[in-house]
Amino acid sequence: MHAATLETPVEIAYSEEETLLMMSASELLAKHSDFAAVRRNLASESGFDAALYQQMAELGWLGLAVPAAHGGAGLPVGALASVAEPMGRHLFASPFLASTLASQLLLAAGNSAQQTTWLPKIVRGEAIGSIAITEPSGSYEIEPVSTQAVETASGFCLAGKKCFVLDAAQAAFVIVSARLLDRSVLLLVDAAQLSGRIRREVLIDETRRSYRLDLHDLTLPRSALLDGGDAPAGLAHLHRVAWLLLAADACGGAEGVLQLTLDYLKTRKQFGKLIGGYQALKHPMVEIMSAIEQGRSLLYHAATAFDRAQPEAEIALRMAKAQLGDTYAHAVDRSIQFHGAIGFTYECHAQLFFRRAQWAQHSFGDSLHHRRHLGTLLWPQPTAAASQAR
Amino acid sequence: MHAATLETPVEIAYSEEETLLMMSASELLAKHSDFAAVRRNLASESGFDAALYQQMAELGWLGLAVPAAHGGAGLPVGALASVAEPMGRHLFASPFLASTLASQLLLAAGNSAQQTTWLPKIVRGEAIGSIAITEPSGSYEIEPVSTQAVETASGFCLAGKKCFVLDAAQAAFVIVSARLLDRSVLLLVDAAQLSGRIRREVLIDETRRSYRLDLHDLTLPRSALLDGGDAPAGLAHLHRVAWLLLAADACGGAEGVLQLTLDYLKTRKQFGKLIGGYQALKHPMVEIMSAIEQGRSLLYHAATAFDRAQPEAEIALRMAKAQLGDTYAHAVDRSIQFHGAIGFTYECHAQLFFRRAQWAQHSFGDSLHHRRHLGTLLWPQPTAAASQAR
Amino acid sequence: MTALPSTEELAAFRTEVRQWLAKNAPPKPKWKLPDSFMEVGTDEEFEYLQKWQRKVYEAGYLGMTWPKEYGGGGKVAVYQHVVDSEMARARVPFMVNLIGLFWAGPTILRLGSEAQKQRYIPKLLRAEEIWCQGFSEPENGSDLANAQMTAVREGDEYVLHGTKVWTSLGAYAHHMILLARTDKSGPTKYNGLSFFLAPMRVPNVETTPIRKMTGEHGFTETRFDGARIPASCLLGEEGQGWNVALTTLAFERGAEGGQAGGLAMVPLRVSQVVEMAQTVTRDGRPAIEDPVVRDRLVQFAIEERGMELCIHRMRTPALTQPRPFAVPMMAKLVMSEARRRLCAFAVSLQGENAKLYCGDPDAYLDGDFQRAYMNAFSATIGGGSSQIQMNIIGERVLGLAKG
Amino acid sequence: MTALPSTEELAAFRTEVRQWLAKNAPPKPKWKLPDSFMEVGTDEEFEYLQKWQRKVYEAGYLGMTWPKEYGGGGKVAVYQHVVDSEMARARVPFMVNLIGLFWAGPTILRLGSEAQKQRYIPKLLRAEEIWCQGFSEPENGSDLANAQMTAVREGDEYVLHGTKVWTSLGAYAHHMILLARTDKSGPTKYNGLSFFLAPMRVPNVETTPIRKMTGEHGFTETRFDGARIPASCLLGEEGQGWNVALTTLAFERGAEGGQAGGLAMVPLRVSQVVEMAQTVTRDGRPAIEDPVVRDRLVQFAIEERGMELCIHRMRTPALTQPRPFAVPMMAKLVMSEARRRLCAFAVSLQGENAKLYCGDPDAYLDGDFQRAYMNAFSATIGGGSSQIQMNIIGERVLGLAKG
Repeated sequence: MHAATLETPVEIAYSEEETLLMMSASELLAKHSDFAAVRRNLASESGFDAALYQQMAELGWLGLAVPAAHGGAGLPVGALASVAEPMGRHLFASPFLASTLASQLLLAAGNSAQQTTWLPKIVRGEAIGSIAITEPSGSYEIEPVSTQAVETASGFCLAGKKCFVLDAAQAAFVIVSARLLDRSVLLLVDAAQLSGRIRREVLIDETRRSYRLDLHDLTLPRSALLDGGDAPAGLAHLHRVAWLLLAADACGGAEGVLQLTLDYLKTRKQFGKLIGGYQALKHPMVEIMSAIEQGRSLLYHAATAFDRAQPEAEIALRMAKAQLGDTYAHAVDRSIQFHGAIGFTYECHAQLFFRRAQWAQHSFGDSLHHRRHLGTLLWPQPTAAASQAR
Repeated sequence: MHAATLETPVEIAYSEEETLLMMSASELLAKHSDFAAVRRNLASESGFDAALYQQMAELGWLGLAVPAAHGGAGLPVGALASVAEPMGRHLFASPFLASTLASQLLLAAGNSAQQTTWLPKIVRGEAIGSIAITEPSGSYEIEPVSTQAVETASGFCLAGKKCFVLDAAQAAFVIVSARLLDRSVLLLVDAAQLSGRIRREVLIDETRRSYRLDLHDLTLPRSALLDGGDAPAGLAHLHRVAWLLLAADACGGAEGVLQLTLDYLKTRKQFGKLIGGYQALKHPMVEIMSAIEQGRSLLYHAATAFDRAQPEAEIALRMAKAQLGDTYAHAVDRSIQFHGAIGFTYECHAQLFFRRAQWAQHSFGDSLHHRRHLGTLLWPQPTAAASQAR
Repeated sequence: MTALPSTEELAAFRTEVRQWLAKNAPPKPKWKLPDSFMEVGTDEEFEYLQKWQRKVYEAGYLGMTWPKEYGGGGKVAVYQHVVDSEMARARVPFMVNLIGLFWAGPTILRLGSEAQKQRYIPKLLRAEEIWCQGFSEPENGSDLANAQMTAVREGDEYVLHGTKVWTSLGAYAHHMILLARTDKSGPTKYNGLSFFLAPMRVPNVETTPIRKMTGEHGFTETRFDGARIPASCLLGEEGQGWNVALTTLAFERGAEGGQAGGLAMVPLRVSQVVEMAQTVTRDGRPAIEDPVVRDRLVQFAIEERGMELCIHRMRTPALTQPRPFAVPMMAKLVMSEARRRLCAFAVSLQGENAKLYCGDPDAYLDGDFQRAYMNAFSATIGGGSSQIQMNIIGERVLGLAKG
Repeated sequence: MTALPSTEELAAFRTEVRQWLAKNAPPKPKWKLPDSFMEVGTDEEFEYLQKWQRKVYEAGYLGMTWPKEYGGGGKVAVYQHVVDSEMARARVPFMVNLIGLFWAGPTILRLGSEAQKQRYIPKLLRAEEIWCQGFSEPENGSDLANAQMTAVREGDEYVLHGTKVWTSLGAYAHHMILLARTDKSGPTKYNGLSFFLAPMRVPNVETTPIRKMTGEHGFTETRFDGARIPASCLLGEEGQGWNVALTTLAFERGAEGGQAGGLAMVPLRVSQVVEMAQTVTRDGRPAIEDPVVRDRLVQFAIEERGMELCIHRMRTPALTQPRPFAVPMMAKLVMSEARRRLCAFAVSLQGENAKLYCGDPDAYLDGDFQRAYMNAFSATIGGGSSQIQMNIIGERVLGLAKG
């Protein structure tokens, strides 16, 4: 049965709506997120262009997978890949990732009041949401949650630290995971309460903004609790969405750095020849291209299978994340090398992809982490057959 | 302390005697074990040239690490690498490996009568000895031994099967490992008793001859027991000797196939150019050469460190075996590929190395096996520090 | 061409094929089945496979996209895809006349005369006439345009002199597609070549078997020592052989569709290696329990599925940009290299028993993986080595300069 | 040259060095120490390192093999090896004037005039005068012989025009070794080049800092816009510059001995990564407990020890056959590539925290590995990229044809 999981028929099914979305996102970002724009944002405190973010809201990107009842387009979650891939391709960073993760978590676990309050605002770009689930250990696992919540007369009191909270300084609210007695809970923290508790992190990826949150003695009202769904299930959903978005970012980014490198190899000459003619550069580029093609296929399949039953969807998503994380990391490494000394400069755009690839690989599980889980999903250990054999 | 093991100073110390031995072995084998000679032996039942084996005995190769008291040269075990490497280089197979392992096991665990009876005969090339320790599971580990020995009135009665018993059909005796109650024992079986119990195996390496032994109901006299030393310690010594000899064989073989491939790359033209000029072939050859250079250094260090305290010697030996097993396997794989269609023929000598590399890698532990043990030797798991941290 | 089938029609068709295969798959032979058409070395192997191809063809499952007037099915390609994937799934034997079905046939259909199509295509589909390929020569493995074989026109015949090598099925073939030089005065090696559909069973054609590294026979060297063939065997015009060959190579490299379908080789699936890893032990425990083995198996599985999904993705053109030809061009390279690595890994899982070879009663699956590792090189070397493939892809797909 | 020391003498010397280092190693600075001389970007870094080199020199531990008359120690090489290995062991900072000590100095000693040796060598050893290298130009990264900078003789001076790039220590150097074209009429690009020991602090020399991918500064672009330098700066004869440069490159590539010694960079040891793997957790348990991590760490350790042992093996000529130059020629390639891979792996062990960078208070070791990964490219690209190294080794050591 388990080996059969590997033999489950796989497919890619993209609606015309999704392919059109992908094309229009590609066009828009190619125009508004060229290298000059990306570099301008590196230097800014918020790291993003608010006007462009508003435009995205108007195009409906912030509500793609939010039900129409909350102002969204009601597409399946898989459709998010159609905009996330071009964002990676053009090194585009904005609170899209934070807000999308927050809205998906609200949908999975928030109650109706919380959803009604925040989802329309997120969709319209009026409020940015974020999530705070990673802790100082840097673990990729959902469990255990170290942050403690204690019930008080009026609500909850927290103790713990959270890291890599995207765009926290710009967010209107942050959803925090915590342990309450023996169960995981999710709590919505209003931005006003975070004052003095956040510190911007120094990140290798300069296109991103993330913050460390000190939750010590933070008191929250009872209404902060997300009680519209099961918190662990919500966290699992959140992880799956993040895998999809980061795999898509890595896919676009790997393609972007492939193109950047090819452009260089087609113009730079050494010893009187275009360097792209040398097999030592040409062949690795072919291997990278092949890996990207495979990764893209895995990504589109993961998007297609997102809403399928487990473990099918999880296998598809983890495979895409693992393959694309590795492919992006390898592609940027070779891009630096093949650019030669130019590649070693801050001025060369290869470093932008290099740093961003580190983010994609090390957020929500690197390839080694996902391969381990895939092994468990595909071939539970020890196998029944094996145990019998002994 | 454990990480410090990695920082233990390392060295290579070869006596002039050893380097001279290496050179004279290289010369002799280059002359008598050319490809024509190797191919002649493939077809023969015994697989080796008895006259040449006698010559080796006269040169003292069969007693290099046997004490003078038994007719040997009394060199340290490490000196065996000096002849085993050229044997690998020239695809030379003979009962040298079987007899050397048998004599080392006799020295480690045999009693004085057994040593006095057999060692001088082995050294003079009058008798071939072999060992039977591998079992049908194909495990690389010493423990557990599945073959059972039961004590009887007159001695022992065996039950079990042994595989990959080198040159058993030519051997005068075979030393068998078995479990007697709760301990491992070693028993010397006279060739006469093996009649009807051995089957030649079909091996991927056609230069070797090995046999499967059926020990069911085999009765042995009490004098068969090797009781001159601790059997588990003897088996551990035997493994260490085998690692050294097989690492040396792999080192020589990798060098041999490197040279074979280089010769082809320097003469074969395609598209009007010598194919060795193409980076797609040149660069992998450089990487293989680098790996061989590193492997040789590890081998000579392992030979130097053979008699050192544990875990130093074991680390050195396992590192050499792992690195050279992988290097040889990779070198032959690329040799076939770079020879093109010619490489795919039986006529091309690359296949001889290819098959022999499979033997070297999969005898007495492949690289994955040795890396696992090295990890345990270097960083016992879980580490003390880590356990405290939790 | 008929219209595209509905999802329901396709599903029904898939069920029908699956049932047919369940009923008609040939019994496992007593001897060891070759890994691919390139490994066919004995008469009994050949006859068994020939019979199987004919059965598939007669059931209407081969050449489904080819024109009806030449024995094809006249259907849209998706039907053949369903058949091929079901055959892979059922692990039935490959098609023996592969060179005919995949390369010679499509070339004839594209560039041949009406007479040639009628003469060759129906018999090719039925495996009544077997095809082989004569592109490589002893001195020109990869550099096909450098062919030295000569063809001299004498009346209604051409007289051939020269040697072709690495001819799979050379001992069984009725026809060989080959390149020969009809004019040596051209300015470059590409001029003066002509493409022939040469009969093999005429005087002065001699085939010599070549022993493969596995120890088995599979391909031959073919000497043409003044062999006379009808002028009607010329495909395209005299001197235009290189262009014809490029068409054949495009089919061979998967850059063009139009193949008759069927399996080229028994595919090696990661799940087979997983099965082995669950069966064999390494150091006393099932190999699958070793975390490093698991990590590598997962990586193989990801790459296998990635490539499989690439084929699916090709069906939605919008998802193939900006490199619509990348996947067809890279398929042979990626799959043949993956197979080689997977075979080597599968061997390594067997511990000491990895040293056993086909014929040993205790070898795992009779040494299938050991032999498959060696045979895997036929695909990484033959049909344009992996190194040549990377040049081609780098230049044609990525637009990099020639070396 | 003095006689070879006995084992006891050497052991005593090693103890002496170890004690000296324990006492004199400079205190860890408040700021982040650069990974190598190529990364020196601020005045305080420079001055700290300059002071350290002077201290080592004055203790007699630098240039130990160089002639006494120019400030060297006149000793046999083994003493310097002991010092260097002890410095690596003690993890003290590298020598800042590395280009002087390793490349310019040996070239001057080999090919320079008596006056040049006296003028440059002593100050170089004392780090009183810093050296940089001007081989690369904007359009010629790897193809050094294609230098376009011109040097025109006018009386007792040469007038320089052109730009050199990727100049490490460009902002601090007093002298630059450079190639310039004194004659454009030669039949090949190798003719007409001359090699200069050019002063940097003269009019019309302008250095512009280049920002590295790490975000720090480290090297410069240097424009010579009619700079006039004394004719005595010419090393060797006019027009023979390529031959001189080949000598320098042989030193740079380690194919020749004669360097003054000292550390080129703070070496990254596998045991440091092991230490990290024992400290950081992955998914809740120490990274070292993951079997796949262990497998990879062991492989890194094997390769590290293999390379280290190669250096040992070189001391017994009989053990270096049939390729006595393989190890010195391959050392830079192997070690720089191993460092790059090891750094990338070390970063990956940190889980989510791999995203933190230098300056974040929670980054593991202040992001040392993150920055080291980026800086690792300076060695795989600079001084002849790994790809160029492989060409050189393939051609000169293995005897393969030029591409």
